[in-house]
Amino acid sequence: MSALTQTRAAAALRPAAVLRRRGRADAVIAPLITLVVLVSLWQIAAWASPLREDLFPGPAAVAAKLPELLADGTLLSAVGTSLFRALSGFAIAVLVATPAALLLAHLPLLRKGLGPLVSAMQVLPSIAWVPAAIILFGLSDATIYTVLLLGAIPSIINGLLSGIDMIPAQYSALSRVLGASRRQHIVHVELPAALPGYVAGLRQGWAFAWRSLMAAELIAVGGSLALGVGSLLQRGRDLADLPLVMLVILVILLVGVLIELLCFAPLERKLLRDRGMTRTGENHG
Amino acid sequence: MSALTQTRAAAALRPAAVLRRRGRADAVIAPLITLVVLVSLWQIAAWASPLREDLFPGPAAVAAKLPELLADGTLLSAVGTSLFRALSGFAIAVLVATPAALLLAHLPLLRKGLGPLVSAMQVLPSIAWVPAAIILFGLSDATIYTVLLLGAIPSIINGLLSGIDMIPAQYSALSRVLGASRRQHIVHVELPAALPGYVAGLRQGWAFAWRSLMAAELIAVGGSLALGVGSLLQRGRDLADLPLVMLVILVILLVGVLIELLCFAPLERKLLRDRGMTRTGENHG
Amino acid sequence: MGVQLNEVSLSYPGTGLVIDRLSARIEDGEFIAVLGASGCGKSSLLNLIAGLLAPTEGWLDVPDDGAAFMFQDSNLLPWLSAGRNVELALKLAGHPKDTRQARVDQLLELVQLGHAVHKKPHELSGGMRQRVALARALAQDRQVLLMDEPFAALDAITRDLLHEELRSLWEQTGKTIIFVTHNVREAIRLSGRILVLSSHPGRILETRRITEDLRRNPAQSAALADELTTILRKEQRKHERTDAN
Amino acid sequence: MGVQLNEVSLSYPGTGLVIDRLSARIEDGEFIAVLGASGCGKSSLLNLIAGLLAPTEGWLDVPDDGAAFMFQDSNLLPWLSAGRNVELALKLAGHPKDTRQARVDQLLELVQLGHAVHKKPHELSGGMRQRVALARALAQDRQVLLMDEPFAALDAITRDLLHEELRSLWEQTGKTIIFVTHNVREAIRLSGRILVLSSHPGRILETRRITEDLRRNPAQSAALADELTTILRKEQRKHERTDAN
Amino acid sequence: PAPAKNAGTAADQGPAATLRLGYFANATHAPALVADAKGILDKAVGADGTTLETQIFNAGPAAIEALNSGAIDAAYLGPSPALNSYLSSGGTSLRIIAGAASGGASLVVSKDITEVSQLAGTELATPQYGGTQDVALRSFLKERGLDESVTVTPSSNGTVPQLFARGSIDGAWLPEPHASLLVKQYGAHRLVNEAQLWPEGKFPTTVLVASQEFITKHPDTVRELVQANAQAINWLNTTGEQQKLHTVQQALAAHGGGTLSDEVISAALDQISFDETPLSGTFDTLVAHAAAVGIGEPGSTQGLVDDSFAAGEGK
Ligand SMILES: Nc1ncnc2c1ncn2[C@@H]1O[C@H](COP(=O)(O)OP(=O)(O)OP(=O)(O)O)[C@@H](O)[C@H]1O
Ligand SMILES: Nc1ncnc2c1ncn2[C@@H]1O[C@H](COP(=O)(O)OP(=O)(O)OP(=O)(O)O)[C@@H](O)[C@H]1O
Ligand SMILES: [Mg+2]
Ligand SMILES: [Mg+2]
Repeated sequence: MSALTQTRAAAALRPAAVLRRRGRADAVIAPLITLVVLVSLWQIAAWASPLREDLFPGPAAVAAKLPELLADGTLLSAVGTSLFRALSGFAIAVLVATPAALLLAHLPLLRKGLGPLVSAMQVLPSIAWVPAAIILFGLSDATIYTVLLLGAIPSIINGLLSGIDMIPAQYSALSRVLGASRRQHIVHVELPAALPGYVAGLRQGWAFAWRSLMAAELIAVGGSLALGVGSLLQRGRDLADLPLVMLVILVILLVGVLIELLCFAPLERKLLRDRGMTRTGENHG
Repeated sequence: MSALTQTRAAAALRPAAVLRRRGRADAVIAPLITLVVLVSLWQIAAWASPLREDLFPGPAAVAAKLPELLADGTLLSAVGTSLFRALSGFAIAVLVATPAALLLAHLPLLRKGLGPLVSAMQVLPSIAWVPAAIILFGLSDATIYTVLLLGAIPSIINGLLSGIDMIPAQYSALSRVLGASRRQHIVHVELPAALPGYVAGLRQGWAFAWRSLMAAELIAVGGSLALGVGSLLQRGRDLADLPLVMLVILVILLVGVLIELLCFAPLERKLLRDRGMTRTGENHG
Repeated sequence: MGVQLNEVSLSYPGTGLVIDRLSARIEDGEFIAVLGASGCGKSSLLNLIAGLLAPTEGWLDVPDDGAAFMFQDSNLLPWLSAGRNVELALKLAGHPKDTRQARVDQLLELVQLGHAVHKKPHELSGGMRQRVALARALAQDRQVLLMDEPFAALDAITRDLLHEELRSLWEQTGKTIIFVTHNVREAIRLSGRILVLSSHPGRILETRRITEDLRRNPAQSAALADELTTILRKEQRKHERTDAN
Repeated sequence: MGVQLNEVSLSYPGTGLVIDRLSARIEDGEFIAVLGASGCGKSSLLNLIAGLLAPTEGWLDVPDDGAAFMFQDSNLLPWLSAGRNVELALKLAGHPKDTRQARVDQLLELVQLGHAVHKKPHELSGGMRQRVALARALAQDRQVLLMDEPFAALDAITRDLLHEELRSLWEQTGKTIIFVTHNVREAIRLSGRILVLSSHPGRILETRRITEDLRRNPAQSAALADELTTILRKEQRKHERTDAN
Repeated sequence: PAPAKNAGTAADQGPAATLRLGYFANATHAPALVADAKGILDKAVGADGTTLETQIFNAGPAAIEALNSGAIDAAYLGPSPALNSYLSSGGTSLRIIAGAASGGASLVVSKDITEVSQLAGTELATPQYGGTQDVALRSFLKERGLDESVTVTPSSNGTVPQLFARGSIDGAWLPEPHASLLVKQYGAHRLVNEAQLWPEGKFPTTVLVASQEFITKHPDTVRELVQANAQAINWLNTTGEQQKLHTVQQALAAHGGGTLSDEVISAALDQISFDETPLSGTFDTLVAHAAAVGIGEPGSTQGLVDDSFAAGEGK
């Protein structure tokens, strides 16, 4: 017998509200600390690096770019435009992909026939769709949405499908025994059971949606199509304006972090907690 | 009492080898049928469409392009180059992402700090990395691999993380009780338990790897870097050669379908069968 | 509207023949107990009757509306609270929305879990989960009720209580109940007929009718219990001998 | 190297106090049975001893190398065959590779599952899974062995057999065994001391020593069983009354 | 409203209701920038009640795709995308209706290469495979017997400076302002000015194209567009250095392209000459060059240039 045992026990999962509250604070503070550390490292690297400043701009050079872009509203409107397109496009993608995945899951032949194609469409780069989309829809938002949807939908379909595949067989047996119709089975058993896997698929689908959007926004920089973040990034590249490129990267990262912290992480945490699981890897020692 | 009951019962899951063998044949025939149907639809659309032939080439026009590209070996060597890059890059990505995900899963603070960043990096378009990669590595395969890895790694990390999150808490309890060290817990319990979710993540990671590769291959279209499929696609767009674009799209789809049918689908099927689950959505009615 | 099995066989790919040409006729309103060694095929038999497995050979006849089934593991949906798990069964059985909550409360009271309506399955103890599953099986309200070791995880007191509830439910509703148990005394106490299954492969080894008189008579009950135990033990011995060969 | 609990309390966020200032001292080599109503906190108590939960208050002392634990649900790893599940325990306990297969076969024979070494958990019946879990718990070979209703899913014959095996294992190895059961007779038959837990919150209601004499004497055993049942029933009644208030 | 298979059946339908014009936010597109920014275009087409819609593109392929789909009617483009589209559509997609800019492409190399002969063994970049500069470099090398010893790496305008800065390439054949950017900010120098290689030093850099369908339906609008183009070019050629720079920079900034320094833009403007004649004679040479270095099929440029509108400008 020893004190060691006691420490082991104390380190175990403690079902206390205290821990959870501390966890919440961490979730905000930890990313902030990461941010500070990364920016510092970047600044040090910029000082230490033998590269010319325009090739490896430090945080200061990038920050100096900011007022200019903020002043004429370019940056904010580009972020607004892209975010609106990405969110609305993602919503449409979810609405299309979910029933499609359910169809594939319930019609084995359809899945055998189209399933591999869906996976293959995931690997098709977004710009492959651009010529076809422009010819069909011209220079309209429809073109941009087409490229975005073709990027996001296959990924969400695959996410939901693999979520459904992982449902324990006993839940299906339960559904049958309770006399659920196929629709009831889907609504009350299949979708909720597949939800954790589905959310993982949604997160990847969101990434595909956003990246496809960036590709679509390279088509045009202005005119009838509003300027998006993707156009801004391309402009920075074209003119070898690395501070602009970095700034856009940072903005995209910021948007990504915010979407993750405000949408996916809480959603996932709630889902897992509902099922008596934890998210943070605290489950072992 | 009625005959209906009996049909219901007969439609139920029948644990017979016969069914499985039929399933295998379907898995090859169904995609073939899909292919034939899609090509026919395409040909009909091309005939019926009022578009100029150079804007909407039919299967015949695209097929006519094939001998020429095959003759000088461009197509095959491009596919070979890209496939080699994608597979080797993907392998590296898996080797890097897996320990990274495990670290994040086991160090809660690290996960809180870097987790959102990893998700954010997923949404960063691959071309954003190109300037930095070029400055660091010039026109070498290292540049291409950098872009590919930065595309694939975050996705695989997230896949494995969500696989780990979904592990029932009871398995961790078991590990503790069996006195597993952290390494043993990971090897014997955590990784196998997370495997189905992990494979779903790998599939998405593969898609990211391939798409990032296509973006990376736009950096240079020949010269010192071997020509890849991505370069070929861009060349088709540059030369307004839609048959070439279509041909490349078809080749990418073909590669995607083959990878899915030869790698991911069998892998996933085996994993699920090991755990007494089925993949094909035959589990209900 | 009873259940009829006619020369029903079942084999699993890896395991081989588990149920071998089993025939039985269960009348409407009968209360049947199934006894047998662990792994002899009792759960498989219930799965066949519930239509969750198809027989490899033979045929069976069950009522059109299927059967209510209480699984051996509680099989609760982990994202629903105890109350909602029961409510789902009511909903899928077509109960109108406004009466459901009251019925849920009533059923959970019946299994002594009135206080746990809002608990998620992972917040329940093993026996509590089993009782929620029991409440859910009762909620289905079918003519045939299949129960796979419904009281295995319960303490003696709670079990006694639920025995009484189940008996009175059966008397009131005239349901056809088929239940699997490992407890010979439980079988005698509750059922009207006991089927003893052999193992490897599963056949009906013995059928015993339990009369009210026998049930009321402690000495006779004990004798029957001993007799059934001996039958089961002999069957097990036979296997040990065949295994050793 | 026994187990000592000192004023240990445990509460769950949603449920409140489940174990209330429980103190107990279990000597090295004791065979303890824990009885109590469903949901009273028996599994929680074992989790505390195994170090899987930390007490909200109080402290406890267990041997350095922890305890072997047989969970209430079998908790087998679904991707490993029965044999591999047992082997994993041996491996993690540090058994050298060359002796493991023989030990696995031996343990599975012990629980009557020699023929099922290569079966995956989903191909096993409920009782077979529980026996694999038992074999795995024995494979851990720790001084303290915690068992949560180890025989609940087994038929009477198999249970008798395993009772004997467990007794002789205890006699040979002098392990400290703490097991939870709902079967009062089982508790009397196996253990040297019985702890009866109250519920809401869990405290020790009664402690009874079982001597060899008492165990051998059927009449005395039956009397004790009745007495314990009465205690449990009274406790349950009390709650019904408090609940009704 | 994509063009039908047999476009051009519809006859003259008078002035168009809208003219949708595409161009890049780029120094070589200065005539478009000026015509748009100073309202020259608006005024020219507005007289007939035509409204103007402009569209800013990043690259030739997307502009061609938009033109093909009918999403725009006319565009300022580099000659090679125009040529590619014309040839691959069998001469039905578009016509060049005027010139806009000529000159302004150079081979810029690192300081230590001072003679063409020193190029042997180097690696040179071009902005795009099969593009104008790519073909120019390849045929330049071939004529000098250097095609075996020099690696040509088609990359993109934006990637070249980084490649050059870290020494991955020794130089690049680039259009303006990218050539000037390399010279002014990355320490390169001009080894060859493409103008030296052409008769009278003139070769097309930016041309004005319109879809054939639009030309057939709305010749009047096309004429007004060509006139506006000529006016803008006239303004560019007659305005003082400072004001020209200022106007162009402002227009660039308005479309988000204004992040290059005045120094670079002014050097670029010096290199480019603005000229509304379409330089019809050069296109066959371009095609021949391309065929000679094995890019694309030889094809006829007959009918590519329609200078009837430019001719009418003389009045
Ligand atoms: N999916 C399956 N695949 C292969 N074999 C199976 C499967 N399910 C059950 N079996 C085998 O069938 C036999 C009967 O299993 P079943 O679950 O019906 O037993 P049981 O009588 O309910 O036992 P218990 O009392 O232990 O619950 C066992 O030997 C088991 O190994
Ligand atoms: N994770 C949890 N969160 C909240 N409450 C819990 C949790 N686990 C158990 N409980 C509650 O604690 C009490 C005791 O549970 P425990 O599993 O210890 O009972 P038990 O004595 O093992 O019962 P049984 O004999 O039915 O297995 C129950 O009322 C249960 O609802
Ligand atoms: Mg069973
Ligand atoms: Mg318990």
